[in-house]
Amino acid sequence: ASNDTASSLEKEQIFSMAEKEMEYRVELFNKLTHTCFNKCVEKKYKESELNMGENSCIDRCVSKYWHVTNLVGQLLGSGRPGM
Amino acid sequence: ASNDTASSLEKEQIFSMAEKEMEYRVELFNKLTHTCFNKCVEKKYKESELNMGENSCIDRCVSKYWHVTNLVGQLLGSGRPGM
Amino acid sequence: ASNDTASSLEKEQIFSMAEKEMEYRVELFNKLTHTCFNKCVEKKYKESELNMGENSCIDRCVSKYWHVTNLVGQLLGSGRPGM
Amino acid sequence: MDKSMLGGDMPQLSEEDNVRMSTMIDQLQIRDSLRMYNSLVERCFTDCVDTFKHKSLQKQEESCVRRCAEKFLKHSMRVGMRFAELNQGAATQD
Amino acid sequence: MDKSMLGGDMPQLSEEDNVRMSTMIDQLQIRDSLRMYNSLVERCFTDCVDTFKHKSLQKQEESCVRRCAEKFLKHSMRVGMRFAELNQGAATQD
Amino acid sequence: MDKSMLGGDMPQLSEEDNVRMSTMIDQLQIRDSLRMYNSLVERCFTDCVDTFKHKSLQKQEESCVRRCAEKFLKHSMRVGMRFAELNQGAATQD
Repeated sequence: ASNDTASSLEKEQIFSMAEKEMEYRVELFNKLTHTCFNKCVEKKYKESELNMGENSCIDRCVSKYWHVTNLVGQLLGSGRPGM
Repeated sequence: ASNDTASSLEKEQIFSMAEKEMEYRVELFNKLTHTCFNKCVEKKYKESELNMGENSCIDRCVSKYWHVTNLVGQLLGSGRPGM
Repeated sequence: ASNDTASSLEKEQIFSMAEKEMEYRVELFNKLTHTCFNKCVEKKYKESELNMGENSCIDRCVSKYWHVTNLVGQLLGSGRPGM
Repeated sequence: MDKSMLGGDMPQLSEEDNVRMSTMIDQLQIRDSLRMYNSLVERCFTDCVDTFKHKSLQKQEESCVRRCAEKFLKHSMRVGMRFAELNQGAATQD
Repeated sequence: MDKSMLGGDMPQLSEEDNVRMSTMIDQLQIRDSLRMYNSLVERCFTDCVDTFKHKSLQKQEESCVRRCAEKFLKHSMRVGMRFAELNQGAATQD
Repeated sequence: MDKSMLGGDMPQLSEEDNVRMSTMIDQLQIRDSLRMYNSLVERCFTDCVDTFKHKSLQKQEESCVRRCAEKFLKHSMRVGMRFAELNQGAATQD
């Protein structure tokens, strides 16, 4: 029953913030994944394996995307490190 | 009052699953619609009618999209038939 | 405690409608912003300022987007003025 | 989006839960209609409006937008019919 | 997104409901800011980063990203102003 | 999406709240999986299917879709690993 006590509104806000934070991270991951796939992976799909060039491109792409996330975060004044 | 009894958490999960399932179907339908419009419909919009070529392209596009949904579903191991 | 009385379902629907309406406006604004950026802004980013040509393009783009929103709204029979 | 699209095998629900489920479906349909409206505007604007010498929509752009929207709606209805047929086919196969 | 954008004619609400409505608006703004952040990163990354010979961002890419983000934010503010004007115009017409 | 991605510093929660938080995370993961499924279908369809002379998927298109989906999943796993490393690095720096 503790769920419906006086502070339920505050608790809702906490859960709601946590939910938004998670949605944000999921969206970041999805955008990163799609963007780096577009940048690095050959689209004729002759192979189902990623080749060496694609793999190293992906690693660098993730790293650079992370840096851009931090950089834009600083500009927006959020100060959140890749988050 | 039966809504706030002991099993309310389980019930929430059932409703939440149904909601996600529906969201999934709506998103599938929307992506299918936009993708087949891009593949089949002439974008100069000289007519507001779909011509015969466009119509048969749309029918085949929907059918193929459905097959791809099933195929990818099998690969993901969901086994859900176009769902 | 008035929150959990008999009419709670109706109230939920009112809040839910207001929420959808707001989501709609936010989405409209975001699509408008991205579309007009694509139409009007030079993507080489040699400057961080918008130049005069870009600024007047943006103003006209927003105005035209608004008209298209109204026009499509009429066709859909919603009659909502840019809303 | 058509209500029948959302169908499927639902477990037995109480009267109260049925109301709630149907409210949820209505809410999803409202959200979907609003999103469709937004994406239709975006698509037809992007395809039909390309010059920004004027503040107001030119006749030619306006008729392009009209045809675009009508064509998309017809397309969407046709897709909905085909989609429903495939959904039913899948349901009967089960 | 500006709070005034969300305005409109709301029915008379109780104190408690007002708090709830305002909480909802705050929540939507937080979600929108986070989405804007994500889409700004995606856009500027896509437009500015094209070579993957290094793991770290090159000086040239970094300044491109900075200008891209600043330009987009200025653009977004301008659109917000114009949009608000049109919204108000529509409101007075009613 | 990996559960560890969502981690971070959570305040101390009651048993009941922990259940709720973990339910929420599960729900987000389900929603994310379904969205991923949809976007994978859309991507591989768009990249692999371009002729509409037949109603059924041609052999060549089918194998293209298979390779596309497999490649994307491998890509996604690799991105997940790199992303987790960067998240952990950021966490230790704090």
